Amino acid sequence: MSRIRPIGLLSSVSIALFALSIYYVLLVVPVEREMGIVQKIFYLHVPMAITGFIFFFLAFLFSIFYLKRQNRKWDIFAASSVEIGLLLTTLVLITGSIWARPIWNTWWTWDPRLTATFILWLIYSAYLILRLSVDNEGKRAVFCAVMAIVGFVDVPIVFLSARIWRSIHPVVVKTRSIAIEPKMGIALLLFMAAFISLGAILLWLRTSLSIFEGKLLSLEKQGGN
Amino acid sequence: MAAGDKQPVVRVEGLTMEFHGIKALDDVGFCLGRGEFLSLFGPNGAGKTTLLKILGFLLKPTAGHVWMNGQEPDTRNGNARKEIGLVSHNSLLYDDLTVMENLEFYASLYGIVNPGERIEALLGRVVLYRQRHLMVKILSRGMQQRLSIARSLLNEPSLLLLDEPYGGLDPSASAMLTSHLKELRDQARTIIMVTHDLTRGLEVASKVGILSRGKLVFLQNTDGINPENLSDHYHRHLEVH
Amino acid sequence: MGAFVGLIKKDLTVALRRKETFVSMVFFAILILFIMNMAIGMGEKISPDMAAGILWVAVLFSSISGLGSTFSMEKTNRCIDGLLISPVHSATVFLAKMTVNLAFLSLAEMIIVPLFLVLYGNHVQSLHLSLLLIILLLNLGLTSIGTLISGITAGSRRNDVLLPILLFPVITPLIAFTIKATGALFAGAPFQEYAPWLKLTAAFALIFSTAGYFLFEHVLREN
Amino acid sequence: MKNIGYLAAGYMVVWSGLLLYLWRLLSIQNGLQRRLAVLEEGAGPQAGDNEDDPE
Repeated sequence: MSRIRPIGLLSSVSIALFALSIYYVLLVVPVEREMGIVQKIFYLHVPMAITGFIFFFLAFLFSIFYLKRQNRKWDIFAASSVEIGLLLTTLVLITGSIWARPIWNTWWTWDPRLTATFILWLIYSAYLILRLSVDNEGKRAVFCAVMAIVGFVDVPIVFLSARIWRSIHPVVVKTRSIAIEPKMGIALLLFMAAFISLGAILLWLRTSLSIFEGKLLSLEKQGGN
Repeated sequence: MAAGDKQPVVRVEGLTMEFHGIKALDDVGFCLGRGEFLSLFGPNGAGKTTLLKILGFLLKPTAGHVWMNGQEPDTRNGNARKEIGLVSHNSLLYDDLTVMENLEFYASLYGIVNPGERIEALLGRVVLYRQRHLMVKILSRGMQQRLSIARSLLNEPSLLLLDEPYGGLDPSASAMLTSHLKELRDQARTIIMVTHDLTRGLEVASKVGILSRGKLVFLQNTDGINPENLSDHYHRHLEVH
Repeated sequence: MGAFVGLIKKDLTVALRRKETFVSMVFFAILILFIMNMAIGMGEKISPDMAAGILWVAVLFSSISGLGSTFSMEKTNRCIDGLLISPVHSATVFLAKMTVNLAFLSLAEMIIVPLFLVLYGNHVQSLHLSLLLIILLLNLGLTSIGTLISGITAGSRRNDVLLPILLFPVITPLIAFTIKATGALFAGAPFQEYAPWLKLTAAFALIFSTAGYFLFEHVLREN
Repeated sequence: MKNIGYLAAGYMVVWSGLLLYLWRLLSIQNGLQRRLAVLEEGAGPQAGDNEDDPE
């Protein structure tokens, strides 16, 4: 708990970024013509989706490190990354749904990107269920590492397969090159930075909690020694 | 030490195994020559199973070395395992296969071609030849344990690991196991047995050791050791730590 | 090579003597074919895509019981310790287990698929021998990842519930490709039209066989 | 200005989701600190006796 300084600094930066982003999106960025004001959910939605994805990728890397080194630290890092990635993905699904209701006139549709994101959500939820179902620490770490690797390897195939369903998802990149205003791009980048800093803070908090718990557990195991 | 002139079959030095910051093994070292029988005692969680796993090349130690017949094999190299046999309190046998089929299967794992003769000889030695076409599931626990011994000898291992082999055996089966173990010892095999049972462990051993919290706190030849003073040692060492 | 053959022979012998695995695989598929018929409303006309979906859902569910049992038999009497202590490479164990699972699934499908054609034949507009190719590719994909995950669930509590929980999300792309290809085949489309889906199915099988080949070692040691 | 309710709902969901997660982390931390306190308290009197005995 003595290393409060860097995390304190990062927290202030993150809060400032969020305040700035919200201000910018609500008051500076113009309202999109076709979709109206609801479109502003996008500035949260897209950066969260990207950040969530980054965390799944981190979990994949940490899991490989774990299998190579068998160091408990990497297992904790991987599990924390999955948890944060899953949190963001859940929010992505909900915000997407809230956006879709007025625009597409439905809460949910089996559009490729929605479907793929939903499958990702299922894969990483299953990962957390697996964590709950194995008691032995070493065993749990290895099994979960394997699942995190398998899950991430599956991601490109998931996105390919989701194309089977018809697409009504707006192609963001295309809009940007033609019609997106520079201010919209700035808003996206601001929120991107805000969410990445938040993710880093959450990862730091989550891992230090797990490390603390591990130390506590070994103290408890040693009993009155 | 006992067979000092020859190369030791197994030599262990500075073996340390850390799981998530807890030392399951702490600087364990010993040396066994041909024909030596080491009985290792210790409470649950003393690191006995970890030690056996390392000796079976299933785990790579955090630090330290294991030499087999003068060589230090790589954990990933399966060939080192050809020199190892294992008898545990679990039979490691398939219930739905016959005695012969079980042994034939294990022979195939060790790449033994035409194992027929060897299997028959082994079955004769553990007195199971007449039962060779019976399913393992209808054999008694004692018979299964004898079959386990035959299985562990298929590859003519230079080091035999015994993990609580008396577990679940009734007195008569235990007595039979003891006589089989003595026979193995007299055939100049090197054996390491891990057990809770001080009396039985001492009966067959030529060396005894006590593991406590990952440390090998006691290691001696059995000359002059009887069940009483071994029990004293055991309790004293456990209390000290 | 001797070990590979030995492993397969052993697994097949055990499975032949314990018939319940295979019987329950087939019976489960029959149940699903029946329940699906109720779900769509008896006698309703359905599209070829939907018919394909019903077939593969039945196969997917029946595969679970087979995948679970080939690994769990190593856990009784700790036979797995015997495998681990032997010089056999874990990748060999993986390939042997996968082969056995493949054999069982294919065997079960020899009953399930004809039965499906009997029950749902009037929704299938066209049938072609390339259905066999689709089945083979699906089986390869399903058993490659299924063998790896069955190793994980065998080492956990409540393994029979956990296997579908872990397997189904990962397997959805494979099922989607297969249903699409089979639906096209049932609708009478030419081979070129659904060949791209088959390529993806093959890629899936290849990727997860490779993953299993390298990752199985870790899974095996923790069991 | 129509649909502003959806926008508000979207922002609310995100913030409350993140806050919920932070709250969960805090409650985990509280639980751990309670366990630590129990451990430090109980360390004195109940000095460890060995529960494992040779058979």
